[in-house]
Amino acid sequence: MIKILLFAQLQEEFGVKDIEINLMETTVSQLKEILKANFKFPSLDHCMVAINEEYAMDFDTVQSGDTVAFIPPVSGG
Amino acid sequence: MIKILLFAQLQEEFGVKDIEINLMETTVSQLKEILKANFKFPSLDHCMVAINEEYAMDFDTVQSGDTVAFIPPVSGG
Amino acid sequence: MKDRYSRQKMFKPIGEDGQVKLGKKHVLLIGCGALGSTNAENLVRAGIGKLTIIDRDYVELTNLQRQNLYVEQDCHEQLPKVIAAKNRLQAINSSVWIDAHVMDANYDTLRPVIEQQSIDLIIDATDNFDTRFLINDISHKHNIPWIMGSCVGSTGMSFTILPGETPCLQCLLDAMPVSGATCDSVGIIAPAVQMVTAFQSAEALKILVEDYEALRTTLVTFDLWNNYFQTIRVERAKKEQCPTCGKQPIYPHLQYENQTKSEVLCGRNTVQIRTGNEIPIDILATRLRKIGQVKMNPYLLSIDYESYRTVIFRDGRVLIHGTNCKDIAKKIYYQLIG
Amino acid sequence: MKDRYSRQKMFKPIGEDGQVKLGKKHVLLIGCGALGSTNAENLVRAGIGKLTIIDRDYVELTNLQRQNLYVEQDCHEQLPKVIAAKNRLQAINSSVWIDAHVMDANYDTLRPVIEQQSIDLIIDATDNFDTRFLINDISHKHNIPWIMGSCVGSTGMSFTILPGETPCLQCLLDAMPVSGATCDSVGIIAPAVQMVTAFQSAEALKILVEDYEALRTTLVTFDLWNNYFQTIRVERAKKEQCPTCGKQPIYPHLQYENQTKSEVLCGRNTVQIRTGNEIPIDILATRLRKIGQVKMNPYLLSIDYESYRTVIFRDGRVLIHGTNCKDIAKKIYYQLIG
Repeated sequence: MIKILLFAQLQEEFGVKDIEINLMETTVSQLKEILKANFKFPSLDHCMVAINEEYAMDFDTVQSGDTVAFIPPVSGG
Repeated sequence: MIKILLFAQLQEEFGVKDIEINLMETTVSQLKEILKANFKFPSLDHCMVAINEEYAMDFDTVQSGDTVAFIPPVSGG
Repeated sequence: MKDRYSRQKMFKPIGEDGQVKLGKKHVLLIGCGALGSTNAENLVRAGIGKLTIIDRDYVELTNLQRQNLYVEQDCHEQLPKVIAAKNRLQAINSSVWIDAHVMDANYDTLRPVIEQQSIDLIIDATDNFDTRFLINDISHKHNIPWIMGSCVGSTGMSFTILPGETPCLQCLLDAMPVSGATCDSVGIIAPAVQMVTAFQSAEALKILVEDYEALRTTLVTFDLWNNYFQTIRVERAKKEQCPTCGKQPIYPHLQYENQTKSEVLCGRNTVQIRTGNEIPIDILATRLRKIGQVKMNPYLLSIDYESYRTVIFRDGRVLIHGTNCKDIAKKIYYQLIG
Repeated sequence: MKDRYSRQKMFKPIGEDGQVKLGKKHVLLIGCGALGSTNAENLVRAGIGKLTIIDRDYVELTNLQRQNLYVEQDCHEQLPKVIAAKNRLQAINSSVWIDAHVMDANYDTLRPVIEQQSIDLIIDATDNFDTRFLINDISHKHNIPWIMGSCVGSTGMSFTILPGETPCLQCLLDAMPVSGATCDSVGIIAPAVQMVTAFQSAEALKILVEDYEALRTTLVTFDLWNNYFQTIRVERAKKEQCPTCGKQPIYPHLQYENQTKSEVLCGRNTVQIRTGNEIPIDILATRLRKIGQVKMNPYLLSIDYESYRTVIFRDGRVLIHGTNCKDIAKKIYYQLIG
């Protein structure tokens, strides 16, 4: 089980604030593809991604038990 | 290894803000006794204690790998 | 779009409906120092219906470093805090009803405020545990949610208490803390205040727009200088035998014999304060040595602080020499003992 | 004890020495909206030496819900934000030197501010990524730390950037975000603002008293309504080839061709803004439909917002019809695109 936390406008785009996916292992970019395929239009490409509170790149591995946060840059101030 | 986080005035009383103790298993009240014996006068008795971010009682068990927070009530406002 | 609350109504969990609800709600804010200032400002800017504020103190120069509603002129005029606060709050939002009381918050003074009108939420912005335990009992007796907040140095904590659902302050702390660190003994930085009020005000908005699902169920505590942050699950702290939120509540802090009492000692320019508890004067001594000359013997501790000599007896009595005013004496008492 | 900073000096990591240091420091604050107001107030109450504030905007009714320095009267007078801010800040602390500039923050306007005096810290309180990337380049070229902050809805983030040590904004975001959610399109609640400023101001105090050890090394992000909090370790994001903080910096956002430019189209009551990048108008459309009438074809999106018609071309050009004023046009542009 991989837990996905959605921040800011992603919550609205997905219609939920977190998602659990039953996968043993994948990569960040595969995870993005899965989410894009299963949910209508998420603007995931420009998000920061953190795995267990550590900055992650597209090629990084995500394993069952990990928490992945998708954090879109917000510009308000 | 048990990690101990000290909040508020405890940092000043202990002179440090966190402590690591090499123990496999103990209880909250034993841990307090150990700290009282090894450090000069800490006012631990009136603290809230949390083990891995869960409220803990004196009889609860602390294991190697746990993070224990000692949180004294602060009254400022 | 030209509406002053437009950015708040665009926030989905509030929306138009939430804004209408906010406009009908009445919040009781106890204390108008650092936490009180920012909480009051947030609620008034957000457009609640009515805000009742209670504080016994006046504005001093040392407040300005962190108490957002006050300016230098308020100090020069020695305005009571709630009066200075009300002036600023009405300039911010003239459509909110502000009810300001210059008075000590105790059960005698709070009772009429609570019983004569409907109150949707109590926010704790006090500087002492006496009053927090009083609020806790009032909250449960009258079934009003309250939001605890406290801070000192670079640390703080907040917890939302819903009567009948969450553990209460008594469950969490067991006994009245003998002495909490105070801003007047170990200092305070403004960001710690704001972090606590950010939590308190967010929780307040959730309660006032009735989005109970979104409420934080954890106790949050942090240290901004040392970069600590903990959210503590506290469900298991709730006690069936709790005298405040348990099955047979007795509301101990509403009972006369447990209240902290003060009396003027005639002809001595002294006020005596009597607490219900012993005071651990040796723990206190370490802290107080930093802010004044401390003398001690096995029975009492005395300290010269501000222009008063304060004598603290182990058995729970405190004498403040140099004043005939109970409010001044209580202020000094809570600054020293917390 | 009667000193106005006494509670801050009692806080050990600041102390007397830290207070003296604070009094000699100069902070440049870019933006004086929500984050800017609270940051400015914190620094002025804390007693820094000099605060330079830059903002192009004036006070409007919709600001009052969260922008702490402003009152209804400032709206009625349509005061520029930095002027209203300076009035309030000087009433709060007459001993701090406030240097207020009513101007757009771009490299042409910032360059003299940076080059003619010594600046110890830059605080980001802007509402758009153009300016954040500009600050990022200036920070590295001139070796000045900066503290990023942004917020929207109930969420926010902050990160402290030290040239030569931490990853920079360019490392973290790779490319300029095409469009960040703005307070004007999805709303904002005041506690989210205060949570960001609590982090920013705490970090500012650490830098100004030179307690670098205490600095937060993580990027912090939160959602107050949904009770999220993450502190993200970002060391590995630092890139050797980064055009801003890498081995051979070219400071791309200081170069003319990459700057967002605006020009008045004579006789058409229109301002044209040209960005360096493509604009993903389909992503934008979803968000903008909530705040105005949107029309679209494969090449462009048009929206009626406030009293302006704005046409956004996929290739990066934007036309704002209904004004000849570049500052108004930029404001609308950043409110829509972020």
